[in-house]
Amino acid sequence: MMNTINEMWTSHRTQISFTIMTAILLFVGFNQSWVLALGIFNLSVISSIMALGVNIQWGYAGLFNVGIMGFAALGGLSVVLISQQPVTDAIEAGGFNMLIALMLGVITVVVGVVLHNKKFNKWVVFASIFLGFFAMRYFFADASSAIEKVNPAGTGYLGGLGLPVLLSWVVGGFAAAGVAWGVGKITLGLRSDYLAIATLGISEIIIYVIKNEDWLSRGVKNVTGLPRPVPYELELQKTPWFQDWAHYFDVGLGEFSTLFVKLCYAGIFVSILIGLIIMANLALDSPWGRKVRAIRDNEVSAAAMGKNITRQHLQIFVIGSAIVGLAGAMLVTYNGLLNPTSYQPLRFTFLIWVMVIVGGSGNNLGSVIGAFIIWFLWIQAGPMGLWIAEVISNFAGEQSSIALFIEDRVHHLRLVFMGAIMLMVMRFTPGGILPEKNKEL
Amino acid sequence: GSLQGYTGPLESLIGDIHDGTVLAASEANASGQYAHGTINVPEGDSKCIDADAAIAEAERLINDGVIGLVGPNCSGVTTAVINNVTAANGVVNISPSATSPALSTIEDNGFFFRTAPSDARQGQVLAAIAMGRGITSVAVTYTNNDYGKGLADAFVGSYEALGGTVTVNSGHEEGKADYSADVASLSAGGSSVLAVFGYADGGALSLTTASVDTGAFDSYIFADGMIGSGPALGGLDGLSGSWGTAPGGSTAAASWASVTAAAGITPGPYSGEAYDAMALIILASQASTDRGDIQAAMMAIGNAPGVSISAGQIGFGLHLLSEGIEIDYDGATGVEFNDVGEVKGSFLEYDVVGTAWSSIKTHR
Amino acid sequence: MITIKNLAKHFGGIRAVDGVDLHIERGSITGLVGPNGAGKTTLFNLIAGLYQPTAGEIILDGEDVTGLLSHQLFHKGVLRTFQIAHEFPTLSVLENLMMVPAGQLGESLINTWLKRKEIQEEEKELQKKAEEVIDFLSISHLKNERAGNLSGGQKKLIELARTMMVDAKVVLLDEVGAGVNRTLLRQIGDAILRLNEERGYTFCMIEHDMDFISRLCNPVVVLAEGQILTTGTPDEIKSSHAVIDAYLGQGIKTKESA
Amino acid sequence: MAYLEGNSLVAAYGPVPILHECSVSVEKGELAVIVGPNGAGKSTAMKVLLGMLNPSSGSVVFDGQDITHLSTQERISLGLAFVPQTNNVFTSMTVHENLEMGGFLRDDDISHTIQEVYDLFPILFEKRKQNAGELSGGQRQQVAFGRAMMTQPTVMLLDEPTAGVSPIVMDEIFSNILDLKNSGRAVLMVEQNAQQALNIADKGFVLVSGRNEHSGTGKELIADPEVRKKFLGG
Amino acid sequence: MVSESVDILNAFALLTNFIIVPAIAYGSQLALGALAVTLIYSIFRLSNFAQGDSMAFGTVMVILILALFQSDWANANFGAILPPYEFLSFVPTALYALPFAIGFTAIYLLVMDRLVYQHYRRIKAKAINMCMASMGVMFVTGGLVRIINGPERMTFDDGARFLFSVRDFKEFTGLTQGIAIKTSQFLTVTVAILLVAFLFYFLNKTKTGKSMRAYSDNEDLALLSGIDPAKVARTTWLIVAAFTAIAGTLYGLDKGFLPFQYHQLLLPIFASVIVGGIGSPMGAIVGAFVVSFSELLLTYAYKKFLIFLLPGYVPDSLVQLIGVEYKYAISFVILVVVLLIRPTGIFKGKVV
Ligand SMILES: Nc1ncnc2c1ncn2[C@@H]1O[C@H](COP(=O)(O)OP(=O)(O)OP(=O)(O)O)[C@@H](O)[C@H]1O
Ligand SMILES: Nc1ncnc2c1ncn2[C@@H]1O[C@H](COP(=O)(O)OP(=O)(O)OP(=O)(O)O)[C@@H](O)[C@H]1O
Ligand SMILES: [Mg+2]
Ligand SMILES: [Mg+2]
Repeated sequence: MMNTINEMWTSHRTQISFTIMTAILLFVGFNQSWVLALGIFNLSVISSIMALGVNIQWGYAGLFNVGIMGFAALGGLSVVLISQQPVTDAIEAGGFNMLIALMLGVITVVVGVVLHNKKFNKWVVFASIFLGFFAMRYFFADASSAIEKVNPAGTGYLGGLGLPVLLSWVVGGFAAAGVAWGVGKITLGLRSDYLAIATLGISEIIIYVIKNEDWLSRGVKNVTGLPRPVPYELELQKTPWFQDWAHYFDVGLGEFSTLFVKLCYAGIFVSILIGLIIMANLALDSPWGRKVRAIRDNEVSAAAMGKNITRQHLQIFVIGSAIVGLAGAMLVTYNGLLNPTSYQPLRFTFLIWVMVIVGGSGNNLGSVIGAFIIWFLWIQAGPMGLWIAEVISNFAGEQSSIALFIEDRVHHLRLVFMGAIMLMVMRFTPGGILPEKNKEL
Repeated sequence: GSLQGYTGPLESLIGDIHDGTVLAASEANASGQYAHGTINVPEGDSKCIDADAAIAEAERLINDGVIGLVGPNCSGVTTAVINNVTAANGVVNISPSATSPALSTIEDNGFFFRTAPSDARQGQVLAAIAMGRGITSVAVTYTNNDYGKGLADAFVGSYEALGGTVTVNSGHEEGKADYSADVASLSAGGSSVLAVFGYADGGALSLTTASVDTGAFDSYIFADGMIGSGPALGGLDGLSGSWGTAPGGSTAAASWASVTAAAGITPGPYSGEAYDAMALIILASQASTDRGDIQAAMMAIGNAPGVSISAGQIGFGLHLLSEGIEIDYDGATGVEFNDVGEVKGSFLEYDVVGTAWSSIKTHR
Repeated sequence: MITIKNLAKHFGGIRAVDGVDLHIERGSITGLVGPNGAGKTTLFNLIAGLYQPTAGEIILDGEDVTGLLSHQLFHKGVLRTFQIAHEFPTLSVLENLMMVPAGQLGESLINTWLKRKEIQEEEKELQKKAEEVIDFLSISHLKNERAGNLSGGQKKLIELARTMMVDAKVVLLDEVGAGVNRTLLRQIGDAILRLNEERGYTFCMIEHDMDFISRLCNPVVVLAEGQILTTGTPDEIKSSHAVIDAYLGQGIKTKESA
Repeated sequence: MAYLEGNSLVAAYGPVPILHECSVSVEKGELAVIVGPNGAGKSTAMKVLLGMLNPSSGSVVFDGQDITHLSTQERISLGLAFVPQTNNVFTSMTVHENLEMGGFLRDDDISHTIQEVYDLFPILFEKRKQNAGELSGGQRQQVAFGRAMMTQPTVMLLDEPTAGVSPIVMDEIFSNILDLKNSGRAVLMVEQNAQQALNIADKGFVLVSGRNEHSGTGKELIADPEVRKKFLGG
Repeated sequence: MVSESVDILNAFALLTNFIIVPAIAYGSQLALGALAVTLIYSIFRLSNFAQGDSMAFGTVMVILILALFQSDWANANFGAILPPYEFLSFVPTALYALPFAIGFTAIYLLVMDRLVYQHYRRIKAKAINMCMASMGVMFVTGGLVRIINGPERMTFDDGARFLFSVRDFKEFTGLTQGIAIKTSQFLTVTVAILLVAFLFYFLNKTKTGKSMRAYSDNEDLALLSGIDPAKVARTTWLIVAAFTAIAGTLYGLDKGFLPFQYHQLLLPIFASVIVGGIGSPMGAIVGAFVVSFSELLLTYAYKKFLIFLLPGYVPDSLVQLIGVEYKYAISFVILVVVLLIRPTGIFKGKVV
């Protein structure tokens, strides 16, 4: 009996695990609520995309990127910069100076690089950068304080370009890719853990910039009310055809509108996810994928076989980061707000890593299932902890000291819970739930 | 429902807030006056800084059938929850501790309330007191989130307008391992007074401790987040001459003190606000548990005219309501809403005497 | 073909290669022998671009290639094997070989989405070629095995097999024979001779098996302590006293017999 | 019953067995050599004898005691020593520390044995403070051999100890192996330098695809034309 | 003339008080945690994400033991030694509880090893899998810490707080700028020096230490040399437990105990380990100081210092290289720069 189950599992891992996950979500839908189930589903899909980006970097190329948070935040920032309406007052107050400052910044960098490449004395290079920096600083300080003074409680930043929000997702991907390119150029010579701490550092730097450069991102004061690619609940509730539908399905108007909006998002997210997975799988299952895996296996030997390791790593780093950036933009759009304080390594970097590993690194579908499981736990560990507390207090009596103690600490039980389940999943599926075929454990 | 940041950076403040909500609910239950049976308060964890988790939890609570939400605590996720969940679903959402000025103007469809006053007001009060005390130059450190930044903006704005100088104005991150760099650069500005806008057991405390240890400043100005129950900043000595403000000072405060004393708990920051938030939802749902009706009733119950109800009188209030008599809930903090559903709030000025807080004056 | 001038590589105080001048003739099979730690592998690593020399220069077909990286040297036609096998453990034996040829259409990411057809054709060709090589080394039963699961000797065969996947100007073989069964090694020797004669490959090989060296190589270069001790035909080398003392020895002696 | 023997061993890494009823044995004061094509299962047989891979059937007997179910560690403490074919030195430790680790289980003074190893391989003395990972291939083999000697085992198992070493060192290693055997220990060795090895061996096993194809004294095997042609390269 | 030299003294007193003393203390605190991380890494190839929370666990054990002897648990102040034992209070009381806390921490870590890590070692899992498992342990440990002791802040009543305070210093020297050194700072530095010396000696000179290195280098070969993996694991966790509990307690003495803050210690600790060169005890220490000094030196506003140093000159800005908001960002920039110059850390660490 055990054996047949085992065999079934080994031969049909993918089908079985996706079926189980669907069943769990359906269960949530029927027993708790469909809004919740869909909410979990949507976030899981976004996380899947992020995990996919990481999987491409780690699973394909062994690049240990612990800066996921930074790239996701760049995606988020792009949403603000592209799709928010411009704040005309602020632009009048400091937009011009800011433009000059930014241009000076760019010129300084370009001049620095050119001088360096032309092998000028390093002091000359240094002096020119120094001068450029102070010139920039001069305009910059004026501009930023002028911008931030414009209605600080309401705006206090430049706003965005007012373009369609879907465009901002693409831009988010490109922004992350651009930064990844620069970062990769500098740090990809580093190995494993050293690369990890470098990327971690860079992601922190990105977050600090977003948090502290108020003129750009409103800093910690958050940007809210971001535009959506789907209709607003409150407007839906007012349209007659929608009311008819709600009536037809016999669902409360509020709930139905929420469901509807979430379904629209789900449609967009899932199509993006499927598109990415198809592309990723095609690539992996080709000479390109073979080259990439060979490099991961043994760099010295791959170099001796004529493969340019650095270039390959850079390509993969950029692509993976772009996907993370895209997911970051999707997330911010979905939440309707950019909240820089919420970018915490635990949530945006390590949680995603756990998804990749639990799902099975190197396997794209693995990242998806990993994302679903871990996100589900992240959300449902709390209720599970509460439920356990309830069981205990039923068992030991409502007022017993142990029940009171647990009751008091129940919210910390979720941490224990989350950890324990994670450990269990990893323990019983070494190599992940859907391991890469032919993979070393 | 109660949606609080049980885990995450504010976890250590939540105990008091949680106590406040529980107190109000059990008081109502004990009175037996509630028209719809016993009140159950399902809990959700907003994690304070994880908007996605907070939204999911809010959705879960709402689908569990809560009639209103107390929480969340942190302004960022509060915004997320209002935008994505409560306004859309038409659920009253009343935060006991989100004080960001930005929340005043949020498009909430009228469903968002708060029992903590906006920081814009506290900034003005602090600035006025500081000038009144003859302090003409300060350094400012704020916890780098929308609460701290908003408060610092408000304070610096009014203080400079009154003619004061701010030598250094910088933020500090929560939960970091070491704050001596912050202290060093703050002290280098040359001013002898430091204004601390942060959390009493967060980074601000570490920062203040480090500052006191190195003798960087002579005295300190504290905002509400730093002023709690018990000895000032965990009994740190070397704070004498320092002062601060926190919401309070209403006539209602005495009733709250006796309620907490009776329940045997020590009130902490925002616990009164939490009590009021819960009480308001309970009272507003006495007539009908329809979520829309609750919203409609909130303003009437919170504001005059009506029989004044203070902390410990929830049962009485419920009774009056079921008799059809109008009430004006004042509760623990003297609740009075303005037209966007925020309390106007009054502030108490505290002095540090030895290692204890001593309240000296009310500012309205 | 390859001319090495005064090449040196120092690791801290250790002079692994210490001023070597060497000329590898086009179309020759040059043998490189010498005691353990003489610097043979280090010399290969320098020629193949894995290490950067401390001093000296390397000239390939009249072009200065000192300081180029290994992947660049591959494209210039320098191929090498590793003394300690460097297989790609998670790739199958077939894939280990198919990844070698440069400039494959399917190695470009965009093509993997747009030119599926052409890539498939190309793959067929490659696979055919790889299978021929595998057949020749009599490991065709292993073609779908993960290279990481191979035995020690089989891994060495993969090293050799990879060099047979492309047309190289010069192939550097670092002890392909160590750990390989002697009967098979004989066949490998035949293949090397054939590649050399029929396709004009240039070989340079490190080996400790003097029979193997004598059968294939001319000239033989003896390296000791980072410097060239002598150069000559195999017979000259075998009879040189200096070489016997430093490298070949006098045969087995035991305490009792001594 | 031989001093150390593996009887009808069947073993596998995955679903497919590598060893099929393979048997090898060695007596005290005897040198036995295993030869065979690449991938025949020689190293696998050694691993089974050492307990690094569990056989699905068959037994390992040492000094009259069935040790099939003992762990590697327990077998080592019984007096078995092994030089693996690959990964046989501690790369991040110095040569000297490598030798010290060889003598880990001994409580007596090991400096004397270390000196013996240095006398045998003078190059190691020169390199004693260098990390083993920085050594050349042949130097590593010498460290590996020296490490095993440090344990002063009663049975020495060697997997291709001479791969990659120069002729002069190969002679040293072989003569040392003869010394070991003459001092009453049992030596079981896998070799691809089969000619030389069988020349000095007391007995030999030819393994093909995990099966015993031939066995006999070293001289007999060398003399067998089929064995010569198929496995000894000439 | 006289006043000028006094001003120079003042300038340096200022620098010492605000930069050197805090940086050394903070650096030592990081170093202790970093030593544990680097040890675990070099033996098990495990980047232990649970380190911060394990330190919290060790500290909670100290708190529990102290609480056993005091009724005042709820009131958050520990360690006031009651008469007639007040003569013991020349060092913080927490130190008396420390040995027992180390014991409990060791038990906890060994249990976790048995339940979690042992399995991964047996199946020879890749380093990353173990690293993820440690993240699971991190969650569990963090949860346990909060369940046992709640998430609130606690401060130790740590005996004599100051070796000498700012006022003492000013009175003694007559300078206008004071220097304060806390007992806990002094303790931390001393202990850090002792422990790194111990670890260095242990790993490089003792047989057990060498066998641990051998095990981390090549597990199979270690087995073949007769090294007992179980014993290596045990010894490692014992040492780690000692380091962890000591590090946690000393940090708590200086800066108070707050679970969230301990959890956040992870990042600077890892940064220290890696900048120093992962796997190298010396590197852990040096890395920790690089991190702490870079935070302080680069964000310090030198205005006051310059006023003392160059009499008559009053800079009109703060003379600050970069705003203190960016101090963590800056310390990471330093890390990246160090790594670019020395890609495997200052002390040439391991690379997997
Ligand atoms: N990375 C390194 N660091 C320090 N010393 C090294 C390093 N690599 C090699 N050496 C030293 O350089 C010398 C030459 O090594 P090399 O590997 O070139 O020898 P070899 O001639 O190939 O020997 P073998 O026949 O044993 O393979 C040896 O003494 C070795 O210890
Ligand atoms: N870890 C492993 N997993 C799976 N298969 C393996 C593993 N190790 C070896 N094999 C297979 O077992 C067979 C025998 O391997 P073994 O190493 O015993 O050969 P060998 O006789 O020692 O060969 P060589 O002379 O080349 O060292 C080979 O075909 C190899 O592919
Ligand atoms: Mg070599
Ligand atoms: Mg073998």
